[in-house]
Amino acid sequence: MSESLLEAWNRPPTIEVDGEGELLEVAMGPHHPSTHGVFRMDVVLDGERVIKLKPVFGYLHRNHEQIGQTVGYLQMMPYTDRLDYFCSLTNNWAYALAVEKLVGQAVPERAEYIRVILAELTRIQNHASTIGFLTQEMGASGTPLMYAFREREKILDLFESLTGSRMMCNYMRFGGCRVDMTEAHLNAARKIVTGLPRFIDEFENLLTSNEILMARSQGMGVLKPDLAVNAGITGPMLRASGVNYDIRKVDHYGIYDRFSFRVPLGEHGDIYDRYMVRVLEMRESLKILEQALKDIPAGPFIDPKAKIRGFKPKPGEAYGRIEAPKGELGFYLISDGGTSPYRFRIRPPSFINLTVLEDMCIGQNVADVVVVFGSVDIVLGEVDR
Amino acid sequence: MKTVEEIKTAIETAVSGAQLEIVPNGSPSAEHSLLVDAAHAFAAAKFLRDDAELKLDFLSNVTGVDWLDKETTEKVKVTRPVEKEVNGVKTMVDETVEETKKTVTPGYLEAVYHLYSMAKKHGPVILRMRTGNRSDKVELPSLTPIWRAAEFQEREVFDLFGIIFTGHPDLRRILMWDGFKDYPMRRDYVDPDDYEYEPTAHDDVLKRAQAHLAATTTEAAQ
Amino acid sequence: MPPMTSSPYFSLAILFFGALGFGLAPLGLAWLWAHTFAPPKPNAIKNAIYECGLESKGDAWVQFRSGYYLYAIIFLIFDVETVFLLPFAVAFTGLTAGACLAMLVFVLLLVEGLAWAWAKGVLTWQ
Amino acid sequence: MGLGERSFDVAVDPELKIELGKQGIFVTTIQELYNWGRKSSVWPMQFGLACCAIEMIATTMARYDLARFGAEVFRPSPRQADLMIVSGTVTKKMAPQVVRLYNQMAEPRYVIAMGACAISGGPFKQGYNVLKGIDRYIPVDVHIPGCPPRPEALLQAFMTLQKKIDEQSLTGENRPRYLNVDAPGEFPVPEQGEHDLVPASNPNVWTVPVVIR
Repeated sequence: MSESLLEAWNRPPTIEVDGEGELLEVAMGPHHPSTHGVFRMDVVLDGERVIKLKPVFGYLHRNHEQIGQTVGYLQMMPYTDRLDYFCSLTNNWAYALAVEKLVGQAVPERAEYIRVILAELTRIQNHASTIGFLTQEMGASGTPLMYAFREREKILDLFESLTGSRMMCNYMRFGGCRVDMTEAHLNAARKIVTGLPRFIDEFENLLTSNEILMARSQGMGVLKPDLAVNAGITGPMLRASGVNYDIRKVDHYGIYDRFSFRVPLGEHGDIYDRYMVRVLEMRESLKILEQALKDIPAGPFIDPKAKIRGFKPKPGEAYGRIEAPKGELGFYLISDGGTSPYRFRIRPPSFINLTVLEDMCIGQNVADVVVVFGSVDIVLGEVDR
Repeated sequence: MKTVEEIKTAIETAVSGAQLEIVPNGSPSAEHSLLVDAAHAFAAAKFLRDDAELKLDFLSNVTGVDWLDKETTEKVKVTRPVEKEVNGVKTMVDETVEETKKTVTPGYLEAVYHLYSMAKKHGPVILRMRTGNRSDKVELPSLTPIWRAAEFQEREVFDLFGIIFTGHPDLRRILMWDGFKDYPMRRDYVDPDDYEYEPTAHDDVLKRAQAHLAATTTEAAQ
Repeated sequence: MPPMTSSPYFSLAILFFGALGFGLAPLGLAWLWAHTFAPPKPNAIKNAIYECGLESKGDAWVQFRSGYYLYAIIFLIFDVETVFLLPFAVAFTGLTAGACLAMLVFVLLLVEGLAWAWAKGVLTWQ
Repeated sequence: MGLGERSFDVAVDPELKIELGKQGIFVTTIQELYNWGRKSSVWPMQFGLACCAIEMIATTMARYDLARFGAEVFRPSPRQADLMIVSGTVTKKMAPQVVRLYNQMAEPRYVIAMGACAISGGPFKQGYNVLKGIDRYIPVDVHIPGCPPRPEALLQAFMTLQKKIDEQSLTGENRPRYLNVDAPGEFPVPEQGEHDLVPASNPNVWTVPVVIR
């Protein structure tokens, strides 16, 4: 990478204004219908065009990391549900993976299968909700969101009967899961999985060839592949720019190697590609689910000798990461031999995916900023931690 | 992928004068990290990104860690000449005396970078940088010009730990409000007391509740 | 002077005042209700400009780009045109060929104005 | 009972009302009509903070359907809303904005503190940036415990709020805040000081809870 590349994509492009009209400073502030929660963008406008856009964070900074350093390892598990409150099971899995790496804990076969099944179900309901919110920001006030939430309710029913809570599952433990997935749960999961392809087809018929969606999203918020890599973008946003990097295939964590599934890639890196990548990822998750539900083995759902409560890992550190629906979610734990980690760090995919928000929005109209922001798919609990 | 030792030698050859040190990692994950001195950190990082064989083009995670001053007391045998009465004659006899020696190793702030390669699909290489001490020498070179991913994360480390990243394009507080003065994630930070109420109060919440009770009763007494 | 009730516009007047009353009566009732029951309690924060929960800095009355005025002027073409086309469309069946020709000339004149503006590139937003 | 003497709180004799109802005659007082109108169309403000906001959205969706209570119109601007659902953790950085939004809502306005975080800081109580409950700065009408409370709990909160609105009297001593002149209409917005919010709480809305053992 040449020297010039160092500066080229380091700063967002600036537009020189020919001084005709005055610039209007607007705060699309913490309380704004389009910001998925309490996120603020200070936008400088020249009429309708965006000249500068400065994101402001911290309105939901709930101090996960400081609490993580005071409470024990196990007591931190319910807090991980509240990080990305759409996908509590993948958060649990990432934290469990990090601690298992820290203490060198093995996970039995059945627990791995249960983890894959629940993670892929979480991915499907997250992508469906994201597309629902994205189209709502494009003006389809609520109809696609109703479809997405109708499917999400079915999946949440399964989570509730299995883990006891709809959104805050607190299900994984270091070395397996808290409760076994009985045959009834597996049949419920099979019923959901058989119903989902019809839902995705219905969703695609409603949205994919819709002119308004195409007009509002094709060519908008384009993200170049090398800027995406350098800015640490991960998840569907990165793959929509054409970079083939899916941690399920790179790190080979869990038992993803046993399932045959493809990683969808986009070409232009615009909003329509991000929408398509999420729809195709839902279909790939379905394939994984079918294979996992078919050959889930019997056996212990947790390693009987696993130490769960009040254990003291040897001094050392570990960084465990998984492919969360929003990108690479990682937990970095430094232990000094105590019952709670010395340093508890969360690598938030949504927070880092917002690094290039300004690059994508400059020069577009204000209405498109809302759609570009929706396509990044962030959750404030994880952004501000 | 190269092991940490090979990467260490590779950096030393590429960046002349860089003092590197391997920090062992006690956990079974055995991801040892490379401690780089602040002066050559920028050049070493740029080498790691541009090297054809490593190509670490993806900075996944930037973490701030606060290591407090450590007081280590150990028993040490010291031989010291002592005045002794030996059968009526004062002679200097050196005698081994057991003493507890308190050594205070100064604390420091640390920035940990996790590097991966999206091109070659390998990693992680963990890079560590340490500041002089925890009070005045807290500058570290910013790696944002090399990896744009570090921009927000370094601002967060500055906001919560107080490490000043020189060369960062826009170093402001990111999570706390701008008027906030102290660095909340440091180990010695005491958060303000605002009537945290707990029906079954314990340890510091109980102490604060008793302090409030005492304050209100004395107020009532006046 | 014929009695007022027999003139053709009388029913129109009743209709008009009826509509007006239907519109204003609830507003009047609401104003009366609020006036008697709910005392007004304005304060500085309540009357401040709402900007997403923050204090709004700067002023919104800024000078916009000139491109916007051109858009407004071109909108005028369509607006005026439809105003004139309305009576024409209503009485269209009973008109002679000459009236149609006159209206055609009128429409073409305006379309020619639009074509000139389009050619000058006013419509394309840079 | 002409409009002259404003003694509306003389309720109608219940048995008489039922008797007349059987004959098809409907008797009511202006206060009942007024409260019935207001409670059946409480418009909440679109104000999601954290995880509870997702449960709030799930409540408005097809399965739990908040529309049955006349409250599915979520108004983005505080000027058109009369209910603020504080759904999620109120951090110290967000507290001034929440109080300013409450002030900018038109009277009569109500607050539902949804979830443990809005009531008392919830699981994040030890956080340095978390406000220990929104009732420190603004009066709260309905509290919903839970983390996050289920959609049914939010529906039950709406029923509680509707019962509360129904019992409001137009005149007399216990008439609501917005109806009597000397009740405080303005709730001061806290400043963000160097270490904490200044003032730490609004004295005439929140008092220190004294634990009586």
